[in-house]
Amino acid sequence: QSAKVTDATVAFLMPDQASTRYEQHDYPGFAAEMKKLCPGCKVIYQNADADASRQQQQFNSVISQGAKAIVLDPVDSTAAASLVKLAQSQGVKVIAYDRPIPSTPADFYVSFNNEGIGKAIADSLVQHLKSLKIEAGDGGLLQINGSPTDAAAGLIKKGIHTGLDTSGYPILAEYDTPEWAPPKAQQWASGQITRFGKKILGVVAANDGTGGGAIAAFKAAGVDPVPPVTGNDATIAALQLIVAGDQYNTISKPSEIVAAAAANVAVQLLSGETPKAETTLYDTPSQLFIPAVVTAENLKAEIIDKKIVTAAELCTGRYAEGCKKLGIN
Amino acid sequence: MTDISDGAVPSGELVLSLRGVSKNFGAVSALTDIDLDVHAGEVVALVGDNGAGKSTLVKILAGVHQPTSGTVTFRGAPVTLSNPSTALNLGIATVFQDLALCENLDVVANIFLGRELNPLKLDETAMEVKAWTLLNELSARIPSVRIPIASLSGGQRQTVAIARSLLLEPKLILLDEPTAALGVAQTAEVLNLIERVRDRGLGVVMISHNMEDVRAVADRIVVLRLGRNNGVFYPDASNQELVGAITGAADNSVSRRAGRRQAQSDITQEGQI
Amino acid sequence: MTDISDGAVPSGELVLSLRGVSKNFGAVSALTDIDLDVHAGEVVALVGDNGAGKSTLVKILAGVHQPTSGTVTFRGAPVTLSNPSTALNLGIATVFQDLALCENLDVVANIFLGRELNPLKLDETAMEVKAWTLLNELSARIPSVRIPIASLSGGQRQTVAIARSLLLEPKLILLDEPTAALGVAQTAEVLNLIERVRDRGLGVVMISHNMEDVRAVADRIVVLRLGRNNGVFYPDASNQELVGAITGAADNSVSRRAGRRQAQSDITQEGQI
Amino acid sequence: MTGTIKQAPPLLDRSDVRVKHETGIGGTVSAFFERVRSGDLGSLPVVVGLAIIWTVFASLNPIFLSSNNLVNLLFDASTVGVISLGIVCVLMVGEIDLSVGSISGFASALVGTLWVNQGWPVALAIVAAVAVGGLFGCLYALLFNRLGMPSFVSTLAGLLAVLGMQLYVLGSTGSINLPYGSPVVNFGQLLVMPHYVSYTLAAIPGIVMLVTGFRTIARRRAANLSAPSAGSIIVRAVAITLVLELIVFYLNQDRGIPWMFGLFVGLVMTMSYALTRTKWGRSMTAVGGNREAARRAGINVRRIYTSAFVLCSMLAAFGGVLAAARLASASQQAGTGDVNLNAIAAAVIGGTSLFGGRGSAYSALLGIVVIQSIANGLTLLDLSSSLRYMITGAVLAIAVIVDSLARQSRVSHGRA
Amino acid sequence: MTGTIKQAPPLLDRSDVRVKHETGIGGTVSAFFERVRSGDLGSLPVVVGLAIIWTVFASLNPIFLSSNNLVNLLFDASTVGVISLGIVCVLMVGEIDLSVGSISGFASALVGTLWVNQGWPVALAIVAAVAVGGLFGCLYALLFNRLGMPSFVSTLAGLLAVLGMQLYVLGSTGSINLPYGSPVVNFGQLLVMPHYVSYTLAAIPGIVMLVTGFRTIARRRAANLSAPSAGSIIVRAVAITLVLELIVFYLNQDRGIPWMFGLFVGLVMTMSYALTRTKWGRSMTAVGGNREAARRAGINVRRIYTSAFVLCSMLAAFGGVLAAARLASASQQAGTGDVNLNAIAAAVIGGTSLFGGRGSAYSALLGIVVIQSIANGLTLLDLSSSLRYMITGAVLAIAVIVDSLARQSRVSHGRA
Ligand SMILES: Nc1ncnc2c1ncn2[C@@H]1O[C@H](COP(=O)(O)OP(=O)(O)OP(=O)(O)O)[C@@H](O)[C@H]1O
Ligand SMILES: Nc1ncnc2c1ncn2[C@@H]1O[C@H](COP(=O)(O)OP(=O)(O)OP(=O)(O)O)[C@@H](O)[C@H]1O
Ligand SMILES: O[C@@H]1[C@@H](O)[C@H](O)OC[C@H]1O
Ligand SMILES: [Mg+2]
Ligand SMILES: [Mg+2]
Repeated sequence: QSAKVTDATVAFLMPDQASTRYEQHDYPGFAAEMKKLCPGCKVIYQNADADASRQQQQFNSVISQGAKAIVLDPVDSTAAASLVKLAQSQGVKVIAYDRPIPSTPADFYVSFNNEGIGKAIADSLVQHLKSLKIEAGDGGLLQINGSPTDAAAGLIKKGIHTGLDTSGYPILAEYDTPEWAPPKAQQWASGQITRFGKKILGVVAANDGTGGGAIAAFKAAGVDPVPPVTGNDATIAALQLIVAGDQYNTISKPSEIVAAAAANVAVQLLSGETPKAETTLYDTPSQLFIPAVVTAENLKAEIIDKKIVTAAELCTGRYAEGCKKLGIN
Repeated sequence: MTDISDGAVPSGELVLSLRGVSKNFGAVSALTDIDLDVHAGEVVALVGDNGAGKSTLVKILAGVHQPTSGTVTFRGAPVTLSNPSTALNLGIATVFQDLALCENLDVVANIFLGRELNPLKLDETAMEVKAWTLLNELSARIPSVRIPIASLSGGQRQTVAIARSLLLEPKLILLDEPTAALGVAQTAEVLNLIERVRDRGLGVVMISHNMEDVRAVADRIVVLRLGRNNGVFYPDASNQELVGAITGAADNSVSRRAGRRQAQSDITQEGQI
Repeated sequence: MTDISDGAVPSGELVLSLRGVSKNFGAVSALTDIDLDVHAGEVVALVGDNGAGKSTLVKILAGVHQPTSGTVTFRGAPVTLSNPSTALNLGIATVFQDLALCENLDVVANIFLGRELNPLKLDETAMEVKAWTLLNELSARIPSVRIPIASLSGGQRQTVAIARSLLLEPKLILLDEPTAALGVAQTAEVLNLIERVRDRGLGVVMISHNMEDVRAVADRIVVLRLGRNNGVFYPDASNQELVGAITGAADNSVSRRAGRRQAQSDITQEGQI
Repeated sequence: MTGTIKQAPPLLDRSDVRVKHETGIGGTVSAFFERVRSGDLGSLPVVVGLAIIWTVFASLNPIFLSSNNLVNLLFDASTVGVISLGIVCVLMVGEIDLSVGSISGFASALVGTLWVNQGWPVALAIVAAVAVGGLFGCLYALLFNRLGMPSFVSTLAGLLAVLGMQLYVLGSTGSINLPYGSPVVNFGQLLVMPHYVSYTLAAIPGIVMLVTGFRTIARRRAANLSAPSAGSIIVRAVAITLVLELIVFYLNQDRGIPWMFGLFVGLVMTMSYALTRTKWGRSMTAVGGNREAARRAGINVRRIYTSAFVLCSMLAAFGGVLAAARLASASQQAGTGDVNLNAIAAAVIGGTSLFGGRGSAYSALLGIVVIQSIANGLTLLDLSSSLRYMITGAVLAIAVIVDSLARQSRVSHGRA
Repeated sequence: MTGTIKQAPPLLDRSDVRVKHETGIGGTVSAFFERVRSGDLGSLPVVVGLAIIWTVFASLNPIFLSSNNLVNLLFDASTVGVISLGIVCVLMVGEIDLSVGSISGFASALVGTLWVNQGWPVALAIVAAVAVGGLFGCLYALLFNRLGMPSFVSTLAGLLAVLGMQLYVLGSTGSINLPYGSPVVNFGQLLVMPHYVSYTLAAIPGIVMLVTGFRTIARRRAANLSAPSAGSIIVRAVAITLVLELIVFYLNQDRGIPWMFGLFVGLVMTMSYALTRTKWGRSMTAVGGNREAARRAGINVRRIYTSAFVLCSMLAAFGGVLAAARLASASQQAGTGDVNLNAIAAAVIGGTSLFGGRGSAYSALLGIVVIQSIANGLTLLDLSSSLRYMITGAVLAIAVIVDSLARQSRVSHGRA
């Protein structure tokens, strides 16, 4: 066992604001675990606001500040290759986080699996439709992807296609939402509702924001009940929509778990240890967490009971009634 | 004309009085130590070479520029003309040399700018009637008062600027080369107008390079040279005197040209005879 | 003066000839059926009331506006003046009434605009020397040629615009109210200049509202009224005749004003006697 | 002087022999064609551009012209349209506000927090959000008037700072659902006018035109000024009423006219009145055309700038509230992306100049309808993102080419 | 006439008694203070603003001033800096290009595809990308010159269309890595000048100043014009050389000056020469100041606009290539986000007017250093995104407040 680090600088670089998880869960989780493992260590947090060159600046900057390990959630998975090279040439460890860096192996990769997420939400929706005995007939599904300029969105999109292509439900139309913007998703969905009307059996949306936009479009068109709509990220707003019966599913990302794992890996790497890898992805030793799909059925078990969100946060005002139905108090 | 020149100090109230006014633009001293008095019912002509500082002085009185030093007294009380609306509120109306019209607005809007009738529901008809009345008074030839200033000729614009200044009930009117772009008829009307305004007891400051016009309406002629006072004259002063004071030399291009032309025409006439 | 007025058709080459030129701006007919000839070594004065269409005519000749109909013949060949550089290349230099200077550039840059010495490595020293020479020729009083036009007085700007036009070797010079803002000395220099230029065999078209200046230098006086030709006069025409042609009435504000002043001064003089 | 007046023909404004005048209905028609010929068309070219866009989209997918889809379009147009109306104000005085997107997002976040999370009455929350928006306008005006800071820079700084505040306010929750079924969300998503209301409202412009038109005729006749013929006024009033009623009739085939769109149009008409028929509007135009001339005319130039900035940011905040109502949610992405650019572009496409002194409230209406038509039409086609961007760009250019051509002809006819 | 000349004092340009003139070194110094007092400061205020920013960031985190960090800053500043230089060109003529971000992204995608995927020689790929960039400029110029389409609209359409092309080109792959270790990537990431080169280059401005200064003195004396004193020229040349050598010395403590930054500064200096010392530059300024006056002076106004648009989009494309080299990747995000706004803001913050006719190539350099300093300084602080946005906005405002205050004083001293 080599000497445990006591005073190193570790950087935690996140890609964007589009998902609130990074600032609300990942970073706090990481910081808390680091505090536990290495109270003398310093954690630098940066968010690149979806800008690959800003991320490069941040990367350079944390190296200037003496970071010896960098947890990197790349804005652009391909472009991040050069960051890894740069770090390794200076003896700095890089832990790929959330999104992989395929072309140049980092020292470790810890993540939920984005492609897996895409497949999971699609599968869950398909299963739901089948269980309701809804025939494809001349109907089908809408697919709302993330930003066309976001590599992670590309992975989710790929996963959704894997899930849907063999489902028997055709994709009526598909849309890449610029900047993941919910109003854009709403506008597009409105158009499809006029186009396809009752033929829309469900919507696979790549995250909760775009899913919320689709729900708003159905509501605005007076469609009742709203066909099942997926999400991803388990934002409180989305959980509330699930409680209210407006959204079908989302993905619970108790990102604190992944973040804690990343902190462990970082400390091990800094201490000269080799962290235990469960699997290898893109030649990188990896630890992949399988995120849970959350629907009304398992919301209490996955979210409340696991203390990811408290009942008080979730069951405000008009959602109290729905909560009660799901057995949440 | 000669009936005024004998009294050095006119009888009316002292409307405006400047003492030791200077204005620097960076390293350039545009005005140095200027004194000037204007009385009610008096037309003071301000003459001087190009760049002598006449417009700068007018702009100081209109609140456009602030003097670097010196005092301005208006109707007995010292005033600070910190912006144009102060000057307008005191009753100082100005026609600027650069006209200061809004090219994107039409003639009516320009004439009434800042003094529109019925602020919450502009009375366009009344304003248009008044605009035509003012313009006709000035013999203006303007095809329509509903076209933007940008499509007017130089003289038409100047007429509009003059019409603007008649809208107020001012105590003092400053006219910076009001007839420079005007036709002969319009010039005559403006000179008439200046006389009428003077007779109503207003003070008038007029800048002009046309000595004939100056002599026709001015009660007193104040000469500026290179930003300094360079003498006060009366309308009966000779052209030679005035031009000498303006250019600062008895031997100047005007006198030389006059001399040459005289000589030439003598020769021609001799030849013809 | 009288030596020219006897020959109705001057001797020089016919530089410019307009036939039936009209220009409409939307519903306004600014010019209708204008004919005009200018010969080498001749000064043609273009006079008319405000808005008579003088500047529009000059702008057509300078390539700024295109005529709605009519033909322009320059040195014997019909030409289409589709933009200002065509006109400049033909040898038509223009001083515009609105001066058309770039306020953000300094005096030297404005004078040489479009005709800079040494395009790839501007020769600032040579340009500055030439600028001072031109300005001194015009008796200009400009504090520095290295300040932007925006901080010059009205007359100073006009001098710069005139200096610009002297830089070319033109065949025809168009001067649109060149002396409107000039001081007495500068006006005299410009009139001298016009005579020098004429003597060098150039054609000159000068617009002015000052009948005295017009009579002093013009060989022929062309009157426009409401956009139409309204007679050709010679410098020996009486003021009355000219003003009558310009205003379109024998009884006009000029004559009335003159009459009134005459009467008034008679009374005064009677009183004094 | 009396001579001049004696010579003048009966009508004060018809004394110039050089001007051609058309009278009566025939005159109106032929004057119209003369204007078309010389390119002086007002907003007609953009309308033509719009018609082309609509025809193409309709031929590609007939659903585009379904009244249901058009009603969607009107809902979507209203939110950014209100923001664009504020942009018209700052553009009129030759300034810009780059922060309208951020302010709209911040306002929606505020409404979400204050109303849903803090339990304020919704009206109070909206008023608070709009007031806070106004504060930013005050700040820009202060920086502009006192320090002469260019609005491009101050509002760029504002863009970033206000976005930070939006993220901060939403920090703990991410995004906030506005309750479905609440009046505000219903207003943003469902509420349409009862048919008799929309038919009545559509008749009003024509009536106003008739009444004011006849009053103007009477007043101008009395003042010895030329007046439009009664016939031409009637023709115009009837034409506009017919067109409006037809549109209303068509949209009433489905849901009908959204109240939110009615509100937007109401704001546009109020702003148009304020800009063209009040002293304030005259001063705005003057300041935008020639600031120094306006100052010399005694106009309180600073106050005018302040009013423009404050109005702009208040309308931006209000637009943000409407956007939140439309989406039933206040999110971190609200107001980001192309909200800024769309709001500014709508005003410019509609014909308001970026350089001040020229523009109209209707440009916001027209411009946003163009932009939303493109977006809406494209959602009905199955296109890849890359194609979608390319086509949006191309169609935008086409919509404006018609206008540019008309302007060209206007310039060459000396009407610029 | 001879009389006038006789009266004139010996120096042609010193004949006006109203102007105070300072001579010699003392005069230079006191003239400088007079200028400071009256607010006529050139770019000094922004430099002061920059100094304040640097002091604050350095006190918050000393690493900010480490030469290593500053070298990073220079690398990062160069890419958007080059784009901003193009923006200066279009702003000079009073136009805008909103599509520089997209063009830079498209150019990087082109280089990626042509070089890495298609196997073209890298130089050829770069030339092709820059040439394609230029084509867009041609198109904007055509729309502007022939149809009078406002550049705000045409380049907004371009922004979208070109982004679509970028996505299309990268379509199948998403993003393309530029080979690590290739000269281009080394240039963008690693290559710094050998120390002797940087010391030599830093001496050149001083030497040029001396040589041209003395030549000017000689020529002006010969032409009977006032000339600056030799002393003042020497003082200035020595001062600038000292400052530059000091900066170089400091940066050489770590890696040294990036060649890429050297290239950027070289472009800035070339552009500055072209704008101030050539007929073309004079025409650009004239067209931006008063288009009609420039046209009447016989300038081919259309050609000037074309040159501005083409230069701008070529520099944008070249900046995109540099950005790809810096990132060692051509991605779908390249050029999106705030590249547009940063490039325009840099030019404006550096002092180039949005309304044409006033600006300098150096404004791109100065402005981008301000913007990058803020970004870089903030990355050294541990801040949540919301705080970071708020602070960026506030700091940006502060950087410009100094300039605005100086301008205010300039106006009140009649120097505007
Ligand atoms: N804003 C300014 N900045 C710098 N110098 C100025 C400014 N305004 C005027 N000047 C200078 O002040 C001097 C006086 O100018 P002013 O306009 O008062 O002259 P003027 O007597 O009106 O001349 P003109 O008869 O030509 O109109 C000129 O030399 C001019 O260059
Ligand atoms: N661009 C334009 N658009 C519309 N009308 C115009 C335009 N330019 C000139 N006009 C009109 O044409 C007529 C002639 O104008 P012009 O400038 O030629 O007059 P002018 O004889 O030069 O008068 P002045 O002596 O006042 O300079 C005027 O009535 C004017 O309103
Ligand atoms: O959670 C999602 C994240 O995994 C992806 O990378 O970016 C979009 C987010 O919504
Ligand atoms: Mg003056
Ligand atoms: Mg004229």
